[in-house]
Amino acid sequence: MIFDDSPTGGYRSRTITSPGSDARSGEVGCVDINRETLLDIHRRMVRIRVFEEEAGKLMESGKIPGALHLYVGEEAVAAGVMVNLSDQDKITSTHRGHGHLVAKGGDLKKMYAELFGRATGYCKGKGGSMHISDLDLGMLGANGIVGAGPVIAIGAAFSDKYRHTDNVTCCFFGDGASNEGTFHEAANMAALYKLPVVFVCENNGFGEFTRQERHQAVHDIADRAAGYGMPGVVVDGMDAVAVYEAAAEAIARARRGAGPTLLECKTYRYFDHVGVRGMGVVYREDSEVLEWRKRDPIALMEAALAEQGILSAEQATAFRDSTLAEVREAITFAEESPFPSPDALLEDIYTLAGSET
Amino acid sequence: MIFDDSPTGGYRSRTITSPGSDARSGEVGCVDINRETLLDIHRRMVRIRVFEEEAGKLMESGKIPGALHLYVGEEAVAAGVMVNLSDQDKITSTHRGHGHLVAKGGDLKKMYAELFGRATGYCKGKGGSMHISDLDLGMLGANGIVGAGPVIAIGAAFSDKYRHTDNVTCCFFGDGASNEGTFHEAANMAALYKLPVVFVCENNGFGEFTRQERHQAVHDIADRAAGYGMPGVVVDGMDAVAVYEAAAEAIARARRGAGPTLLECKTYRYFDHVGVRGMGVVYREDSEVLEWRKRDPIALMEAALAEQGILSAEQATAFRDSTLAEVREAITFAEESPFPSPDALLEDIYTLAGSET
Amino acid sequence: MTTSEAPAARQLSYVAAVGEAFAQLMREDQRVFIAGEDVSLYGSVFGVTRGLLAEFGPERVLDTPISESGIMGLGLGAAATGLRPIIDIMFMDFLGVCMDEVVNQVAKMKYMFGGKARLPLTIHTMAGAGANMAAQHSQSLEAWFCHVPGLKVVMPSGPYEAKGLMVAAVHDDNPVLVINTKTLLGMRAAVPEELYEIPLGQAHIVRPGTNFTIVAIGRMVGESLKAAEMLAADGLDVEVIDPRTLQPFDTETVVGSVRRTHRALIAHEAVRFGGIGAEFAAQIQEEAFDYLDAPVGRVGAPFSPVPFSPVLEKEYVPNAERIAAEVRRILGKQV
Amino acid sequence: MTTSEAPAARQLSYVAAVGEAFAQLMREDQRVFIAGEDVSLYGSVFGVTRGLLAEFGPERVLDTPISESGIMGLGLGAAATGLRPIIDIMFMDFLGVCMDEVVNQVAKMKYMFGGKARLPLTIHTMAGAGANMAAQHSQSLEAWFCHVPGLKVVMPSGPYEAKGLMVAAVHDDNPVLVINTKTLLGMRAAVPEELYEIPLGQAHIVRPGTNFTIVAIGRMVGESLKAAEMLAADGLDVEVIDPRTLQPFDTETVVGSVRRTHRALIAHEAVRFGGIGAEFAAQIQEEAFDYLDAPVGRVGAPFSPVPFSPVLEKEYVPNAERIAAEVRRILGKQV
Ligand SMILES: Cc1ncc(C[n+]2csc(CCOP(=O)(O)OP(=O)(O)O)c2C)c(N)n1
Ligand SMILES: Cc1ncc(C[n+]2csc(CCOP(=O)(O)OP(=O)(O)O)c2C)c(N)n1
Ligand SMILES: [Mg+2]
Ligand SMILES: [Mg+2]
Repeated sequence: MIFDDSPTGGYRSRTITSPGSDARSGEVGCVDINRETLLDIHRRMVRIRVFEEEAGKLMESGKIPGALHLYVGEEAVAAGVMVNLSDQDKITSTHRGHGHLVAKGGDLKKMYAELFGRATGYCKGKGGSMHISDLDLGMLGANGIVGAGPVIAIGAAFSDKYRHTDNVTCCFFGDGASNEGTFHEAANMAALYKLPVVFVCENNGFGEFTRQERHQAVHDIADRAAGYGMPGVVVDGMDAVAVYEAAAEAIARARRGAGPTLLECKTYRYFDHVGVRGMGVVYREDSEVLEWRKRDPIALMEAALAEQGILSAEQATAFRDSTLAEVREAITFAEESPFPSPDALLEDIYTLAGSET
Repeated sequence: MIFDDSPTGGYRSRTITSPGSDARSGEVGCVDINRETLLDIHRRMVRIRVFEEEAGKLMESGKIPGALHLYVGEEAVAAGVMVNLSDQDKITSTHRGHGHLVAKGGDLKKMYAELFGRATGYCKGKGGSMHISDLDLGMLGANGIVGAGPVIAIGAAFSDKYRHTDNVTCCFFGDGASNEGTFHEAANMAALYKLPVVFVCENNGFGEFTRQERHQAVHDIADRAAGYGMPGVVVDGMDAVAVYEAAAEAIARARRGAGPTLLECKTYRYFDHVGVRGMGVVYREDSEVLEWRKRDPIALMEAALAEQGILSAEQATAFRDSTLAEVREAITFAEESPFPSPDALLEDIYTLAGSET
Repeated sequence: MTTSEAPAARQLSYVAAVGEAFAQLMREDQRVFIAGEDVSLYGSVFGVTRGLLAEFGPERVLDTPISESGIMGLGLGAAATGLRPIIDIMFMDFLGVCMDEVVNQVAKMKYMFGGKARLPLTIHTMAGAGANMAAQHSQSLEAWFCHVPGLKVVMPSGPYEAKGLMVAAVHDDNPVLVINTKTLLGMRAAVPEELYEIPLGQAHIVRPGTNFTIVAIGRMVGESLKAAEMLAADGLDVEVIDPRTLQPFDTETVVGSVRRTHRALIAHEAVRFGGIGAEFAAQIQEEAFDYLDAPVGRVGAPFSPVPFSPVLEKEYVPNAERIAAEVRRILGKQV
Repeated sequence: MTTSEAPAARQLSYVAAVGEAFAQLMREDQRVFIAGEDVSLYGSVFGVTRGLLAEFGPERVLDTPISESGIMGLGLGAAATGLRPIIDIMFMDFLGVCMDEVVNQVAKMKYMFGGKARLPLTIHTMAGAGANMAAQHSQSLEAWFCHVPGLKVVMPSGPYEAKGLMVAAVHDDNPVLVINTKTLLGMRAAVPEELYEIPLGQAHIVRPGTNFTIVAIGRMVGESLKAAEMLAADGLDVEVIDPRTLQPFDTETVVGSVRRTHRALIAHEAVRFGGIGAEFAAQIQEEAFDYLDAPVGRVGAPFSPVPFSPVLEKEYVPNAERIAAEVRRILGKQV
């Protein structure tokens, strides 16, 4: 039962150490957080939330073609992890990838243009929501294949290790994806080669419409870490600061060449698997959704920031409004952008000798 | 380092219980072993040893086409597990499958005929060593694809659960195979559905020519069990009685509907990955081979049987001789058997409507 | 087979026809079960298994983890030990994730075992572009599987075929890959209420004609019928053949037709290069060379991944206009 | 390309030619590394990477776990971030285990990203029957990959091609699948010592002729040359073309030849039904219909998994005799 030790009580970041791993325990007091970092995390969460809510409306109204998998409710994970990364650090994403790219610093105009299938989009309209990417930011693409990310992530990490940089790769994947063989192969290889990878499991309790307890017999996916020889950490995925602290430790570990970590973030998807509808669905009770919404990651963060006098309610509202304006601007840019010309169909399949891309 | 806690000291069967598993601890005093069972285990081991040594010679002398992966040194695993099974119980095997079929009661004549590619072989000469099988004995085939077995095993186990029998399926796979995604998917599904499966990992320390420590960062593959919610057990794979006891417990658990177990047997391959050459190879020291041979599973068993007055040295030698005679007879049968007729090439691809097979 | 098999009066959607086949097959035989991602509680993302859980329970309508290799292996192990599994792989694109199980295990087990295994395994999946789902959710990969001895492959073109071919597939004692088309799911047609089989390996002449033969599969059958109408305006009498089963392929019916019409074209949604149309065209020119007045044409997708943008996808997916244009080109070209 | 490219004097085995290409490519470019099962300490089960560990060390010659999806993903991630990986998949049959990575990830990433990614990834594998290795270690599956936009596919026919095509593949900024043939590894031929490229996409006329065109790939090139000799005895002057690259296919050279000879046959080891020969044949009759005096023939393996027994495998694998017989059949048949 999902409420057994549901995040409503809040998790204490817990480390499952594994034989031979040098992971320190979950106490992360060592990591100090300045107000700028806290505000940065908050800003990234709000940008994701507003981006997704507007995108959802556009999809439901038929303006955006295809299907959107929205990240609303899970913002603390992307924001808490990404604030630790530079543009040289890489991430692999999933079918639910908007939040990852927004948090990595993605250009909202290019993102919306891509969702609308326009020539000005990140992928010139060829990829859409499920393949949105920005290699310049180290974002190796949303992916339509569940479980595709982990094996690509170890390649990116291998690449940085090969070139002796201290860059890391963060691999985002879901609880459902944790049952794909690719996760197993990537986890084993990352631990074997001590690659600078952090496997960030976004455990939102469901793989599509199947509850976690109906797709795996374990409650904590982090328990799988020991079987590869890496530390596993469970953290409250609705608490952005907790995610930030746990991610900071795992990323530091990867940077110093100590190898990968499996970081499981317990979170929740407010909306339906696809689109915005979240209540009145066959596979979960509305009460469960309301329960989780009580610990909304943005509300929690804003309460804490207000309490600490870092951000007032007015300032928070003001930032949300300015973000909404920015998003609306991006939407306008996208809607006014041209569609690709039909002959673009046969371009970009192969790199031509001597070409820039 | 393989010798850190090498079986030369001998393992005590150790259970790694996992959250929620109802596995009892490794003490297996509960299982009582009568002399007939001990003799049965011994007989199966000797039959495998003699079968494989003769097969190896025939391959090296070019009489048997293709490549043979020989089981010599690992007999305690197949014998210790298989003595617990009936013909209704199923097994999935590997590229190193002769030992499994011999221990399951395979017909030596049909086996040799198959190795020779004759029409009288188990597969009419179409499969050869890597696909040898006997569905009537529940032996679902040797397999040329590493990691193919686990996912087939859960299907066989599902089938028995679906029909409410108390049959079990034992899935044999190697340390190298434990890194294939298929093992992960099968283990998760078996634990989720509480399927009557025992995953028997034959950890012989190498995947082809790569030492375990160079293909995975964990020492005990049984440590992976907890990540699926099943018990993991490590046992001395050179001690047939220890294997028998641990397997008996895991199989009993599966039969009573309590779900799968991961049983890791630490063993060793005397010969090369393919063929009979075992010493003077690039990937291991001869001294290591000699170390392991000191605890030869058959020698250990015969010493114990002699000590307990169950089987004298003379009786042991007599049985070995009679087995050799039986094997020679099988070889003669195979060599005198006809090759398939060329038109058999296009038979047996599809089941024809109304046909028996 | 000819148009003589008059379909019954009741109209049913493609998706309902597949669902009805599943339900009737499960009522008929206890050994039949279905397993796949979200096929149980949710009734599958395409709705093809809706209602099955309520009638047959979770043992026979099995939700699985997202583990395609595991799912396919479960189907194989169950089939090899006496059950008759229907394994649902949500999108055809995902068959790449369990390709080894399908090609090296399912397809070869019987042969490798000298004929001993009996594998009544049905693999159901959904192909096709045109739904703005981009490169990894839109492919038509039937050519891969037709190249693999041990598999049978069917591709229904409408509700009537969807039910009849599914029944034949599940009744067959061999592994059969049933490729449905996501953009056809809403299509309605007359579908008999009772359980009926469309025999595997028999092509169907959907529209008899005398001047030209179009061999079309899946959604291209409907597009080819539209093209035939357009061409009828030019006074051309086009025959349209739906092979229904791609492996084994009914060469006889197709070649017989071309020997009458002297011209042929193959139409499929898949990428043209290396598509199944190449095999059909090669066979036609081998068997009917002396009857051909023009080269055998092929209409398929251009050599590119499936693009997301509606503008590009429209350019990508073959349709009636393109088929008609190719027929005209072939006729113009002919000597 | 013509026979004018006179090969150098030094004789080298196929396996040594591949190894020399690897070594010279790794000396030339620090970004090139090789990863696969037992490629390092053991030098690969086929010996193609022998000696590389000693010269380049374990960072650049990487032994991997038995995790093909992981290995292929590692190659993709490394290629997308600036390295030039050579990924060794021991047997072509095992590509089924990492099919999603090859087809849905490697082949499509650049396109899905709007052209941004540059993926200099070389996939090396070993195909072919004739070594008594049965159904799961003997397949020739090139047709699958030629059907996938985003991939290039080469299939060397001898030591000279093996080195030159490997160099071109690793120098190429796109994913290239290099399919070597296990039964050719002992073959010796003249191979230049220096690093040289055989341009991708250019067919090679191995034996010029006037009466008949045989398009053969991989091991069938040698068999076709033997067949040509046999047929020369009948006074037939056969041209043998080795496409070398299957994707992109050099239609121009092949069609040009058929327009001169008026008759053609395709020979490959893979199963005939749905093999790449179907695409070649379809293109030839499309482009040279008016020049053809006979249907385009195809020689390939029969529709069965690869059997183990030498007797059956001999019956399975195409050879010079079968190619010559098919040529005679086509000539007999012609009007
Ligand atoms: C290989 C593969 N199998 C199935 C799917 C269909 N699918 C898309 S998303 C999804 C659920 C993924 O669950 P999870 O990994 O928990 O991510 P979440 O959607 O919860 O964020 C499924 C089954 C797919 N895209 N790819
Ligand atoms: C999918 C796949 N990858 C690689 C191989 C080549 N191969 C055959 S046996 C083997 C080693 C298997 O090691 P392990 O699982 O430990 O079994 P062991 O040989 O030690 O009994 C390998 C890599 C294969 N047959 N299939
Ligand atoms: Mg989830
Ligand atoms: Mg091993």
